[in-house]
Amino acid sequence: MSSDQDKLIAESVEKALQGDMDAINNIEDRVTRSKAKAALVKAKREAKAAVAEETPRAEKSKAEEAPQAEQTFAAQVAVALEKKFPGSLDTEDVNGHIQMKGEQWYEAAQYLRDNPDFLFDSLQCVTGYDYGTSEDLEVRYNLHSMTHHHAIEIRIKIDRNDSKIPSVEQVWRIGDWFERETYDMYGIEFVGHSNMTRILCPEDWAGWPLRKDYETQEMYHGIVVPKVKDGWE
Amino acid sequence: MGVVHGDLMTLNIGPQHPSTHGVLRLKVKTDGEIISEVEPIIGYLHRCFEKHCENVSYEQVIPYTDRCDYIAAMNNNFGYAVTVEELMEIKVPERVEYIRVIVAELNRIASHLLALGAYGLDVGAFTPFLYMFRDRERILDLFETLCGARLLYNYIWVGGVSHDFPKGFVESVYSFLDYFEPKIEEYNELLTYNKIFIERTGDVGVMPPEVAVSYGVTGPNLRGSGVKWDIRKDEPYSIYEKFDFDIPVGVGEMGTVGDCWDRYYVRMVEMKESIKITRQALKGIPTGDVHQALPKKIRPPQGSIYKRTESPRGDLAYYIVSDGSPIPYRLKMRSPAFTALSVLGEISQGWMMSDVLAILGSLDIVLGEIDR
Amino acid sequence: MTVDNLINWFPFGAEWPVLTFVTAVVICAIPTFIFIAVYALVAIYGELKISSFMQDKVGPMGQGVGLHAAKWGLLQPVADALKLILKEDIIPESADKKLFVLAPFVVFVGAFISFAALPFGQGTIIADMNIGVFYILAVGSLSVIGIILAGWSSNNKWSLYGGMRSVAQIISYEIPAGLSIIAIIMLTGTLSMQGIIEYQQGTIWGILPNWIIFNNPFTFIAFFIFFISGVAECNRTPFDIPEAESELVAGAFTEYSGMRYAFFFLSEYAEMFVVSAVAATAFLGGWNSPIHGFMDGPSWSMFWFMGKTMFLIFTMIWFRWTFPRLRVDQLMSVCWKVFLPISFVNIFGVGIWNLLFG
Amino acid sequence: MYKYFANIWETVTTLITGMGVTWGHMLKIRRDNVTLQYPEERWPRPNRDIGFDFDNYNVIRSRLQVDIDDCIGCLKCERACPVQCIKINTVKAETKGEDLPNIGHTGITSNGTKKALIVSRFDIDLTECCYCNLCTYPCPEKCIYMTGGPNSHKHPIDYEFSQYDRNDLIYRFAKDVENEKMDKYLNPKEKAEA
Repeated sequence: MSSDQDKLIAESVEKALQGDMDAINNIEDRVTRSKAKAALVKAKREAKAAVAEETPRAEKSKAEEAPQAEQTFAAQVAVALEKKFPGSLDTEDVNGHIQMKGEQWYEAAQYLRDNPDFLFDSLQCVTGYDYGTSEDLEVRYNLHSMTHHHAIEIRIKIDRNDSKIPSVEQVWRIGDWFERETYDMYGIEFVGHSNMTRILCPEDWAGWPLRKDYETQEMYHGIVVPKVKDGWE
Repeated sequence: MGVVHGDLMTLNIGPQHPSTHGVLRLKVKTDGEIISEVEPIIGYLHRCFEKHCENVSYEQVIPYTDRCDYIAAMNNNFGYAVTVEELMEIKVPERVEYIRVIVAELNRIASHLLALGAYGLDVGAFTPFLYMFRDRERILDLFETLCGARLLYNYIWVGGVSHDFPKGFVESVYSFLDYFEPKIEEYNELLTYNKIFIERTGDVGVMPPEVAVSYGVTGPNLRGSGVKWDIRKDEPYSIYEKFDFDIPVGVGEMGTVGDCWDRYYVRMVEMKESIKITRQALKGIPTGDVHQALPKKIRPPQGSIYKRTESPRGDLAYYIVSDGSPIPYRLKMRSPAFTALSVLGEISQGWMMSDVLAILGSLDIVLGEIDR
Repeated sequence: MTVDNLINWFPFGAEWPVLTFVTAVVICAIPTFIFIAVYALVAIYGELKISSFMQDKVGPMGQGVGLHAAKWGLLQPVADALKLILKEDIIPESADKKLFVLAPFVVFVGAFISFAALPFGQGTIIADMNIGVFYILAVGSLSVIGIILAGWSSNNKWSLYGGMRSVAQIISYEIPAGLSIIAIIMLTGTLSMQGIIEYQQGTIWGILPNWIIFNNPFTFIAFFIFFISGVAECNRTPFDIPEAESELVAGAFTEYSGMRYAFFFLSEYAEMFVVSAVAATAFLGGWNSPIHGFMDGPSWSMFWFMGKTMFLIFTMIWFRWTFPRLRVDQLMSVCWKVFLPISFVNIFGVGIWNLLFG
Repeated sequence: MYKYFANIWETVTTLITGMGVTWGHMLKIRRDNVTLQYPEERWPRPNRDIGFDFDNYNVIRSRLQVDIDDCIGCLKCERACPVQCIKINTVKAETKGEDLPNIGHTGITSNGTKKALIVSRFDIDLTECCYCNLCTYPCPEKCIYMTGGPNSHKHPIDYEFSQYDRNDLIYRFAKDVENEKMDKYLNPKEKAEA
């Protein structure tokens, strides 16, 4: 059997190299087919090595073009924010998103919602983010305008040990639940929120599950939290 | 004559209750039959989806996305695959795009059928529920021949789909659509235009567009409030811009714009639009290899992406942060049902006991997606 | 067979009047109870099958061994009943135990004693009272007390809701039902059930049976008002707000299980029978044959009576599996804003009609 | 006043329309019935209008099955599993592709691959399995698969495998060898010395 197999593989790989992929795809036996494909990859690798250098460059230039169109809008918003609230931006560098400081976030949020140029009337998503076990936390807001159909992402870095940020619950009502969820998962406290409690985990859950330094509790209400299944290791 | 104010009674609807669509608890303050405050308490179904995702590779996340919105698993897979593909800059073959649209629209029909049927059940009509399940079952049958699974498919992969259509699948879908289209009329006769149903849902639980937008409500619920917003049209992903379809919006035919009946009816019309899309896609489906663009190893470059897709419940978005490893650094799912449920407290104040459950049903929530 | 006949038949009637009376009543009561039980099994089976057929399924089809042995699932209701009887009887800790135990029986008694005045056939009636209709309407509302007892004593918020809703609903719907009956009594001039049926013998113009429903347009409307009010009194969909399984879990009966729940179940079906029987008697000619002279007479009378009653019960089941449920306030407004004014117009109309053409 | 009667008229007509729908379905039950009598009838039944033939299946999801004779112990399925419900232990064989009848080990798979490893443990916990099928794709020997459907020639469909005890749902596919024999094979020298 195996000699037949080898022969078949060799034949189909040759055909495939000439551009007829069906030869391999038509092999009914899956094992033989996968072997043939592996052989094909091996054969192609050398041929590709020379060509490969050119393609990434083309891709890169494309990738650079796309964000630039977006950058203009994000930059516009950033400029407007800087003008209205001087010193509110964390970095001048706008790369598809705006990096802000937490202090004036509530006012800035109101401004973004009400300014006729932007009208970000919908808060799409609030994402908590952890840079690492002993680094900063971050909150990322995705805003969207139902009128102008444009979107922006705003990021606010906060200190890990003193994670406080103004709440935007009063600006976008959905902020209520999104912020509770972020609090639940990251322990980021939203100052000014009317009901800053856990939403998904139980009230008495210990720790902030999505932080990178989170460790599972040993026990919860007298129930041992299993780490590894019995007899599975 | 003054108004007598008695004490309010606190009532827990759920976590075990016939019409909470899962394990949801509504803490309700009632004055007799009148509801004065509703507070949804969620988290009973929390399965740490986001934490799981930080521990499994990109392709292994797909079965987990199935289990978020288990009613429309195809759309969840679709959203995730599209997001990762955009992050990795993969261009998938034409045929794959068509296959994805066909299965996603079929699943949208299945999901709406469940939503409408369960809504009938919420207001006390049992039979429409079973009729709709009968037809939903046919879609599940189709999916079973396609990928083996009936509910949690793991079908749409990053860069492709797990299998090509089996023999005769296109004809089966055509025959299903031919069978299904007249059934919508039957549902309308039985439930939609039933006067009792209209009395129960028309003018009830009105959600004004400003409230809906501020609460981040999306999908059929937002369109029921008269806002014409559909990501398939306004921010087309995949190949939705190729198809010709309408976005139904609520017009307040049986009451005020944004009432339960509008939300219900938008879903009913949306099924027709889905049929339209599916027919067009079936007609134009090209040939090709569905596994052609499957990446050998999914290792997206460093970066983050926020991508929205239209699931049957609204804007389903994934926020993925990649650190260049084969495991997502952070994956956040923005679930449409989460935002839809948050509006319940606002729009059900002052209605009656029975109305609260009618409003809850009209929001079409899936607790698996809310709690994740 | 009436109680009176039995009492006269006993040889020692004069010496022991009380004993004779009690014996006669018990002799009548036992077959009635058996009748209700058997009828309930049939009705439950009918409901299972009809609802299934309407929903594109076939319902119970037991084919295995044991209790489901019968073909087409015929023994399914028996199995259900056995299950309910054998189940553990749970009384909640904080319930008012005496009332909790009492409630199902009060509900059942209300439905049960109504059977005393139902005319099953020509001459087959337990007690042909001269106030028959009035009696049935009166004892029919006894079940309200039972339901509110159940709702209150369960010490459960859902039960309380169900009980309160039920009371408001049943008391309201008594009124249009009663007013529709009044329109009939104006025609027949008697409250006796047999008297009402005897009034309906013969034909109208030799074609239509001389039933009160066909007597004039007002009685035609009165029939529907009476029947729908009757559906509401039985707490059946679309008026099942006291139970409302998607809202109130099981309403007043949430805390009941086993035998006690079976009694509520039984009395619901018994009440359906009573309402349908009264509607058949008062509007559809009772045990009269629909075609004059065809299959007429005492031997067929029971067949016609049961046939008409079962048809009305089927209609109730049909309602249940087609309609959504009304809301509490809508239920009330249907009663007070639609049925009540129309009932008044009906009484007036029947009177005028009777004067002009009667 | 007009509205009042129009309302009543609308109610009556729409309700009667609805009743007509259910009535029609009741009469046509023989044609419309969509249910099966489950334990007696099972799902793909060719003479019923619902469901499909086995031939039409693309792929199936049911119980996982492993042809242990073909398994080369490459651990690809274990790595692919998103819920870690597969557990494989392997031992290096002394000679590649040699049969070891005393522990029931076959040296060469049915595809002709010579095995370098002995699979001493292959457990699948089907209480945790999420039926995502991800483990079956990478298998180079096609030896882990879901039963039935297109695979029915290898193993008939098995989707009803309920048990009274959770532990019975852990399927152990490795050859049931007594520990002593295995130990003997694994370290024969130590045994001999002892």
